Amino acid sequence: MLTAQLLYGLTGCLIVALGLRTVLLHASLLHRVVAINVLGAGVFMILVAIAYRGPGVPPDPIPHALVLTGIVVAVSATALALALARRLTAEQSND
Amino acid sequence: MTELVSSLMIVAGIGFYLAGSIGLLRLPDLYSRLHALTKADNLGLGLLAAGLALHSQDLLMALKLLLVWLAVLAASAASAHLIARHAHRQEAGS
Amino acid sequence: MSELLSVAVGGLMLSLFLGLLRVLRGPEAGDRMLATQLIGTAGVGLLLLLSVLPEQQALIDVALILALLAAVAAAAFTGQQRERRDD
Amino acid sequence: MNTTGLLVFDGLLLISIVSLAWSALASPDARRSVILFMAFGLVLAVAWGRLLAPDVALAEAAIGAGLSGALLLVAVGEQSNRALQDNALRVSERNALRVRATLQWVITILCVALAATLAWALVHALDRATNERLAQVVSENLAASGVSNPVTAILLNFRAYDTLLELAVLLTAVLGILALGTARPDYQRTGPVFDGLARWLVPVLILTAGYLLWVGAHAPGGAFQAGATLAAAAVVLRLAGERSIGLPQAGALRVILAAGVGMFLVIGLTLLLLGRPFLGYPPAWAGSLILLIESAAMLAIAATLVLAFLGGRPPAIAVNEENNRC
Repeated sequence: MLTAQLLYGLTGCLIVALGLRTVLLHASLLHRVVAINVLGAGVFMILVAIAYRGPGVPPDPIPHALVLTGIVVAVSATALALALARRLTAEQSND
Repeated sequence: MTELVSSLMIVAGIGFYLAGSIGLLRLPDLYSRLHALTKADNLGLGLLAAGLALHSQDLLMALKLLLVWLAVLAASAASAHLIARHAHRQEAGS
Repeated sequence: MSELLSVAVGGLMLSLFLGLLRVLRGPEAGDRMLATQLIGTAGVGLLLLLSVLPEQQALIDVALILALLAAVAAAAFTGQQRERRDD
Repeated sequence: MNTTGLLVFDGLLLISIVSLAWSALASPDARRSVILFMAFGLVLAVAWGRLLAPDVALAEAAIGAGLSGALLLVAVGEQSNRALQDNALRVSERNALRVRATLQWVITILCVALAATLAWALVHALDRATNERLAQVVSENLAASGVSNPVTAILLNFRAYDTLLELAVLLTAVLGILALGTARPDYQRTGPVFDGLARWLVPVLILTAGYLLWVGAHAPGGAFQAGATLAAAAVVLRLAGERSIGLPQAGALRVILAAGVGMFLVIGLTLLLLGRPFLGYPPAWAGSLILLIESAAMLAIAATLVLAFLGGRPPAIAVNEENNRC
């Protein structure tokens, strides 16, 4: 086990928990969308930490491919969530 | 000799970066912070890129480093102006 | 050379950290955006320094994208939408 | 760099990351929270570079720090304009959703427990002798994949199914966006400095997108990063107040949105007809087929992200829909 793996991995766990707490507790939709993105970044950090093999050693490419997929799915989910939030605000102010 | 020049450039570059950051932190308002930041940082990055280009001794790398510096130079000049004007309008508006 | 690079990485990290304090402190959105630009430039510098390490030349590309997209974000910060006429 | 120096570097980087995440989540003001999130993305890109993950760093720089930030900033701007008009609505919403203090504590404790469980699982996973079998299989078969960048080989060849379905997820998201409403209003022209910025930034972004698409075969890069960079070019044009931002008209736009999934399916089914497994490229053709799929995927991803930035149907499509509804 490498120190760097552990440091970045544990920070990832912390960020996941912080993000999840805000997703569950915050009232504003925009804050929640930001929080889901932060949560995702924590997951990515855990995966990239697992892939790391030390300085000068090529890392494991499989978690990197997973994270890459994750980043793209996260941005499309964010876009859809923002479109939903926008429609919601429009419906509410029409009432 | 090249090594020495390259090292001096990198150290000087970092010096400018730090000067810019201290300015950003210490100066009293947005406009003066802007003035500290953009000039110092771009010069810092330029010196750093030039030092690294000398260090790498590779023409392609040197060209890429030049491209990165030019991109940062043009982008940060424009975006600093836009941010300042935005802030100015907000003040005038409120 | 390697000690020099370590010192340079340390110096840039310090610069980034000072920028971070301004991002956290604000007070206006413009101040935070400006400090974000500083973090971007320091990040570009750090990536360039890291790209000297063996097998890491691709980090120059990352630095380029970081620089270009930071400008896009600044533009999005300041863009003004036209007033809607129909409402 | 020596070990202690590296440790100090890691420590500072992680402190920056956690404090940015914390303040982005804790800030009461949405715009501030988005700006802090963008700074968070910038520092993350450096961290990915540090962890020798340049592919991820590229995607983070293009998407995490750039496009997501732009999407969120525009949404915040729109919301705060509205909020000025109907502040009362927001207040009532806030009261309705205000959670009781006890519940807050319960959720906080559960989140701490989750973090502890994750940390425990991580430490155990790292502690066991690293199982390198999968990574070995990748490097053994890399020569037959048609590309020499292992991440591209996984995404477009070894696990091409996953990427096909990922593009389907993107397509679903953009269909949702198209169904939900019309595009936001145009932007005002903002003067010579912005125009000057757009004049060089747009072509450079388009060129960079082409470069990333090409370089993805043997170095970090590929369709996702290229698509995001291409979308950024259109976003800059839109912010500069241009009315036409390079999006094709309704019919062609739909074709492009489906191009990623479509190209994947066409190639996969053709291979099936030729008696090969679905998406099992013949090694001699693999490189060209991957480039073909990636080009289509880049256009689809770029169009999806641009529509996401517009926030709904662009005017031409919107008019069609209105006619249908009447």
